[in-house]
Amino acid sequence: MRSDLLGYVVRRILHSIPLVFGVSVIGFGIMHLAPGGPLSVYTLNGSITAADIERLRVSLGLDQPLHVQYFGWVKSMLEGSWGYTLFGGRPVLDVILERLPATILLMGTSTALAVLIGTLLGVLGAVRRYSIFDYLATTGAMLALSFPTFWFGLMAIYIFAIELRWLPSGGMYDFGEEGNVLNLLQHLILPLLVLTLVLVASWSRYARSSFLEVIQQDYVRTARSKGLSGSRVLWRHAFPNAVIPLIALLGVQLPTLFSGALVAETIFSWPGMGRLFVDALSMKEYSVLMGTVMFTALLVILGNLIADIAIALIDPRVKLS
Amino acid sequence: MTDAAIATRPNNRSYASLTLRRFLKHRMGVLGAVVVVLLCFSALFAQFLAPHDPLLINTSQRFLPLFASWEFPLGTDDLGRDTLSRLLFGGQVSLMVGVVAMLATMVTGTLVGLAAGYYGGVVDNLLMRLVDTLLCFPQVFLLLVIAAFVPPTILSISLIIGLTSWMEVSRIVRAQVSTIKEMDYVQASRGYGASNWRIMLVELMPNILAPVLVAATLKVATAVLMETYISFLGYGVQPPMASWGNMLTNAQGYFDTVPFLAILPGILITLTVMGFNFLGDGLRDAFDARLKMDL
Amino acid sequence: MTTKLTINRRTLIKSAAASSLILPATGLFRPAIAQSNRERVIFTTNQEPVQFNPLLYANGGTDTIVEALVFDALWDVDDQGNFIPNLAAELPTRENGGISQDGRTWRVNLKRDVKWSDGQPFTAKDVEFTYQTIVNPKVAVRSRSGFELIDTFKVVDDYTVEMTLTRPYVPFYWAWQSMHIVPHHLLSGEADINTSGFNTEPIGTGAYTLKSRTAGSHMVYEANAGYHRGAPKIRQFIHKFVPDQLVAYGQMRTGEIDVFGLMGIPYDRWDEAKALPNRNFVLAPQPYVQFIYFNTEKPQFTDPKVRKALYIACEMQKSIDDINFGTTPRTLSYLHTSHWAYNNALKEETANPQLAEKMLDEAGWRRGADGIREKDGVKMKFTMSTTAGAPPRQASQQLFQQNWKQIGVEMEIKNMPGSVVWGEYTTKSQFDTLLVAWEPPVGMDPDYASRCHSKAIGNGANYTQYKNPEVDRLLDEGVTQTDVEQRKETYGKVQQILLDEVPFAPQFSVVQGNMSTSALNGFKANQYVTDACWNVHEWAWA
Amino acid sequence: MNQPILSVADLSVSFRTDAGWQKVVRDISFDVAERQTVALVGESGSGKSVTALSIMGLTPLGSSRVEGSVKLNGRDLLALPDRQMRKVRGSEIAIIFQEPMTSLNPVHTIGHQVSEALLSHGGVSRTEARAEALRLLERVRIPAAKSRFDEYPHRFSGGMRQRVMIAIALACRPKLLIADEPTTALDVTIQAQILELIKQLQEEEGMSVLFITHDMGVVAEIADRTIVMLNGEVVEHDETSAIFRSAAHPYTRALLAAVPKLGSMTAFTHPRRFPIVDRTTGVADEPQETPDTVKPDDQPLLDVSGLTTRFEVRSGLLSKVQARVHAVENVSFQLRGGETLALVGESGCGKSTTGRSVLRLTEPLKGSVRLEGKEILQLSPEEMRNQRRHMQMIFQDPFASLNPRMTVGASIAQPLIVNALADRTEAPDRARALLSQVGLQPDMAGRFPHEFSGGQRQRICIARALALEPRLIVADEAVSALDVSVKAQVINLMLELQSQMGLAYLFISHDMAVVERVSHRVAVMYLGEIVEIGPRAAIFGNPQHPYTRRLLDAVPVPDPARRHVQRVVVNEEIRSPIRAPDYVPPIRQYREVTPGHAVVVDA
Repeated sequence: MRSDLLGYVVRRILHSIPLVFGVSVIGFGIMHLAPGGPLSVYTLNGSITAADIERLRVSLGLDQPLHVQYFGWVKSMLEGSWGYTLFGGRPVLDVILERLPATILLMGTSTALAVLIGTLLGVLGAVRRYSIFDYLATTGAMLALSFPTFWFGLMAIYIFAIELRWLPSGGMYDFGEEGNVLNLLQHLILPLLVLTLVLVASWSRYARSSFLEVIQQDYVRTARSKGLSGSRVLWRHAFPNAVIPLIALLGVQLPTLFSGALVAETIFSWPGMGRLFVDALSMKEYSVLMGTVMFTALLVILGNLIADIAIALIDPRVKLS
Repeated sequence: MTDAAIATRPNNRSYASLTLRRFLKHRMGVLGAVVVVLLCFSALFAQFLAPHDPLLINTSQRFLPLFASWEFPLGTDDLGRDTLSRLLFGGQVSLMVGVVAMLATMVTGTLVGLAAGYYGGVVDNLLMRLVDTLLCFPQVFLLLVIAAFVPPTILSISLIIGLTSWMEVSRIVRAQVSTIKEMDYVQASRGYGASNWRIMLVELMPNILAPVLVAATLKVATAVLMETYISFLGYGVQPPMASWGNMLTNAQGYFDTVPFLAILPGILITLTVMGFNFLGDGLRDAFDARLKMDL
Repeated sequence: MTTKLTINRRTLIKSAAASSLILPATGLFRPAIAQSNRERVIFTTNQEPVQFNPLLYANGGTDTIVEALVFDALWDVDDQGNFIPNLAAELPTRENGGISQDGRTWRVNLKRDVKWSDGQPFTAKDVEFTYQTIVNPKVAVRSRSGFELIDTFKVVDDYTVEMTLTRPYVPFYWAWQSMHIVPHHLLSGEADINTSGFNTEPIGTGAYTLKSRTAGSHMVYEANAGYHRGAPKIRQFIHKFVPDQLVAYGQMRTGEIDVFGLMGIPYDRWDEAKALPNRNFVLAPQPYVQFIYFNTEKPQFTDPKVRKALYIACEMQKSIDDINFGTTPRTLSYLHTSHWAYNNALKEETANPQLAEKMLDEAGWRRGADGIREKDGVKMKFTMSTTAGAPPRQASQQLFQQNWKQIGVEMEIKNMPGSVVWGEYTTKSQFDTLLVAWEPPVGMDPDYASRCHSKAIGNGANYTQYKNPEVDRLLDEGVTQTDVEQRKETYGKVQQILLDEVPFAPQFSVVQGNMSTSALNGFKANQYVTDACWNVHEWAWA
Repeated sequence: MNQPILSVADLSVSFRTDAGWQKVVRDISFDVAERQTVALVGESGSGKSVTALSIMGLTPLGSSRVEGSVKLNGRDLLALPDRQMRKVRGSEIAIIFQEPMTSLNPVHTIGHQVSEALLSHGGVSRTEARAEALRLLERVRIPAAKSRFDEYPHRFSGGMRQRVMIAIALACRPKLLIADEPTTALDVTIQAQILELIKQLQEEEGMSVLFITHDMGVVAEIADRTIVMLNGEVVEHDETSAIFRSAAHPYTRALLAAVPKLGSMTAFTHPRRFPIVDRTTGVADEPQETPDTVKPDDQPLLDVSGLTTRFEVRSGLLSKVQARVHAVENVSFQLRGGETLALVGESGCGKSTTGRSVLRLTEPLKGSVRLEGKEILQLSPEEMRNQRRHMQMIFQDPFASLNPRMTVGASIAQPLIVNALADRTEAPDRARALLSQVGLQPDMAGRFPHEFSGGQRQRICIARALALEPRLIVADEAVSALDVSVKAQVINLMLELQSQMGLAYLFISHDMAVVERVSHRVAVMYLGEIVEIGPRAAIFGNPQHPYTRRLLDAVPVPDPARRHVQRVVVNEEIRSPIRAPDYVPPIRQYREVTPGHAVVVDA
């Protein structure tokens, strides 16, 4: 462990500040400049009048100029408050945090699985280039990448939940089974299958090309010329080098992962952040939308940061100072 | 590549023919190209191929099953419209969205990447920070947020998809440009007095065309997918116009009773995306292939 | 005390989130649910309640479940349309002196031994506080419908309140039926009721108390043993969220859930659902009627004759039969045909394109070179909007589009996201036509002033901008009449005029197919309310 | 002669390409005896590196095919299963590669990489391996080897990395060392160090060496026997001295004729063409000395004075300047019409930056550059663009200097169109004329760069530079990347054009032997500064500055007779011109040795 790592981390965090700021401006801008607004939900209530809506606009602070609303929001963010939901009056952070575990569980498991399987497939494909296995794996990955996730999900539900009745079609637990790991696993299988398939597909492609590139490097030839065994060349010499760009990619891929989770959560009624977002969207619940967007952005930045640190630890060429 | 290899090489006339030859060897790429051509053909000539008006509602014969009659080979939907005709016209819409979105993506991405890569410095810094920032948003988030607030038309949907997916392209272009602008032939053209515009257009653009073209085919694929995602979540192309995405959404309600209403557009989407993906993959290999002869 | 605790908890969570990503395990593990099927009832909706304060929720949907379970109103309305006293000791009427002879003063006597679920007694102060909250400009209460007529509010004693209205208003019952009473002792100290912790940890006088909530999954309620109308017979009420309608229906079939309410069984499954063993299929008429709204200020629609022609060109019955599988009854008014005030004399012209063409010709709209009708340079071309992504409505739109095309009228479907179409596009009357399903504005009272009185243009809900002095007069009269037969006649006339002039063209009245397990007694439809748990305290296992 | 250690017989190697299997090595046979050094010589693409890799069994699996036999001490390596071949690799045969920068694994310490070689062949413990590795690093003369043992490769220079590679190769005391162009990527002084090191180690260890190179000078220095390869075949195979004395094959003769020899120009005052050897007969012509092309004008064509170019190294949050690269520091020289001034020096000495700064392709910090009396550094971008036609540049890499997506005709015509010297109808004709001027067929104008060889491309680049009829051409290592015979041809062309058109060349090169052949005057650069400048004869005949001498001493001499002369090699690395931001460069004094020959006075 290098002592200057801390300084490196601090600098990387400082570098992220403009990013967070940019995300907030763009997020806020898009949401508030677009037509329509949260008050439209009230219109659907029979007893609402135009006067009621005008009054609500004032009492919810939506009548203020955009920049005033923005700076108010920034100010409360800086004070540590993520604001309150328009329609529940609940602290936004509470709302997000209570959904987080489900999302982390789904995303974390699928990512871990995908990275494991994908890397393995990629390495095998790269080592056995042009073999039948490589050909099948490449074609299979392409095919998997061409499925619309939700369609694949629907098909999975149709086959496994409706026709065969092997697995539950959605949710996280059956009733009264909260905390039952076995029950959770049953519910996890289908969404995991759908999410992981796509991830494995793209991940195996990345891993394959990264390994392909690395095993053609001079230092791998050097390692072979030393008379090292094939596995040692692969895992000790090629692997760390091939994995460096993959780690960076994992950081960059985080947003895509959220996108996938959003779709999977919608199809499988998984009580995570993605569904929270979709629900908030239909009501244009600004504070929740901003909260989720900022939260994801922060997670993405954090993910990239962790990736960078991991790379710095593996790759001695990264300058820490 | 070696001199010897060049000497023995048959006289190729241009990069294009060289690339084409290489591409034709790529089996999956050719398959992709065939699929894409067929799909484009069917979309372009949907008017002539479709046996029925895709919008004609005839509720007296709804939910006709697959292969039940010659009149409706692929059956009918919940309003008695001919599925085959709707699939053909839906393809038109889906592909149109794919292509227009791709164009928007490529134009934006290339311009931004070119400016950032060529001018460097502050311009580069600002543009790439913007790109970083936008990349912090999961694309589906961005897409939905904008789609949820903008009235959906083919054009607006295409533009929304295009404007939320140009960032990677700009990164690719920027990386290419900043490599190529240091190449000696670019230096040489500066050396004989070429202007910035000329360098960008004549020297840089043709040389980044290959990755841009590859990215473009892959972007059509993702754009077609994205349209279905938006439609699936209810913000896509609006009826009565059919798109594969909204056909799928519509079919959801009859998913367990008339599953083929969902299966058919799903298969076509997969086929399209796969076609473009394979095509792009083949092109990438055709453009990139370096002969690693002199080890 | 509650406030302080809440703040502490929030601060804790925040600091936890800030320092690391320690996840609150509470999201995964929640108190156990009663194991015995007879101790609990599982009720399903596709959405999750977000606002548990009955005064603050935005739209009557799932949030009404919390309202019905945890809170009480002064009086309820039963499935026959009769008001039943709840927190009020009896219903104020002219006969019992609760309402003054001029109809302006309402005196309400409250029940005496009602307690909030935290043990505090319920008193007139709570009613007064509820009223003050409703009219408090800082609180985002969804509607003040009826309450803005209150001129003075007086607490006579602990169990009596007296209100004086600015004018006699018979539908005033509905104001207190739709707004449930919130506790003075918990909320009066809150700096900002909009963001109070009470909104997620509600305390009411109702049949059940909220025990726990698992985000995105379910809520658990326990019976309130001391409920003033008698302890509920089922110990636990579980409100489960199943986002997908079909999935929920599947669970209903397999018995995973006991009651399937509020979102309805898909129309195409009704026949199947009715035939299922051990399940009750409950036909639940909803207060909503689906209309085509014409913006009467647009040049195409200023002439009532044109609107009428457009209406009779539409194959309304066919749309019901083919799109809704014949499930939703045709109505010719803004009320269900089964509503006590429905004018049964209304007569329908069956879809008649020839007549429609003739009427349009007479009105001066003649076919142009392109086959589209026009008059004074204005083409009979317009858009129709509704929420994007609502398949049955889209199907109706497409049918109307086809019907109108035949008579030389071009309609373009311009559906938009809900947050756009129901925003200023609707409230500021920017649309050409809308396809909407709306309930009457004052509970289920036939009073329709806010939708079609000329005074309701701009600040009310008269989005069609319809003006008719005769209708105005009848509406003003209707709210002062206390005699039911008189009212029926008045509103019958209103319905006839509206059918003649068609500012909004009724398509059908909404019914839902709900289901319950046969062994569950008491689950009943009530067309006068929007919530499915209106009588939850009466539910019991056989 | 004793039993050969390595015996290669009828070796053929094919690779899978888009056009099917292609044979790149055809039926070659040779032996390497004990303690013998055998050189495998050939130009690029001759198959020499492929031969080395197939001996090691390192050709890519699946896409290559090796036939024939490779016997090591009588055992056929090609027949060995991979598991046993692995034991041979590293322990019996070791190899070092051309690119030291990429041949070491960046994520492992050098100590680890050396000891791994020891451990992999068993028999030693970790501590023993570590101790042995350290000893090896010391043997390859890595300064402070002990403290640098746990450093990562990126902290080492190219020369040092090559030493590490040698240490790895020596780890298991192989009987045969294959050195695949081990010095090609290195600077000339470093090359001398490495060659010397290999020679010494060979003696100490008693190894045989198979040395692969394209450089006849290196061959003469190191090899007992020489094998000449052409297009995958062996064309000549003999004692090194015999080959240099009386080569039989015309190709070998052509190769030898084209090798520039240091000291071969003492008898001549002006630059001189290379002899051209007929490839079929092997008969050479006798090149004439070029006529005097230097214009005796008073005013120099190019007058550079006090030219300084620095690059800032920025990092950190506020992009603070952390250091500066003093690439060009206070450089002054003059160049007359028709004259060739060579700028020589090793990598990083600032010679290329000087060339680019003169053309303002890199913006200099200060100084003055006058072309025919006109100050260039003061011109506006618009004026500068007009001025550029008088001075053109030729670059090192013939593959990177032509736009691959443009026909060569278009590439040549571009400058004409840009400068409005020809319209779109005339330009192609001019391009064709220029192509024939540089010795290519005019109808080649329609082809793309990838259809040409490196030498042809460099001719095209010259044609492009000539299109604007410049008076000055900056040739930045213009022939360095070319094979030796092609190099000779391109130099001949440049000399011809100089006498025809009176061109002035600023000839930037690290190759002293070539410089001796082409230049009128020479400037030696070191750490961004000119340390010595003067007429060619004076610099080569009477070098004053120690660095100039070191440079000259390091040049391999293509004369096998001198091969056993031990050379004095200073084990010093090339220093870097990166300085702290507050560094103030000292003011240099120059001493005039003879008129026109000046040398810096070291403080």
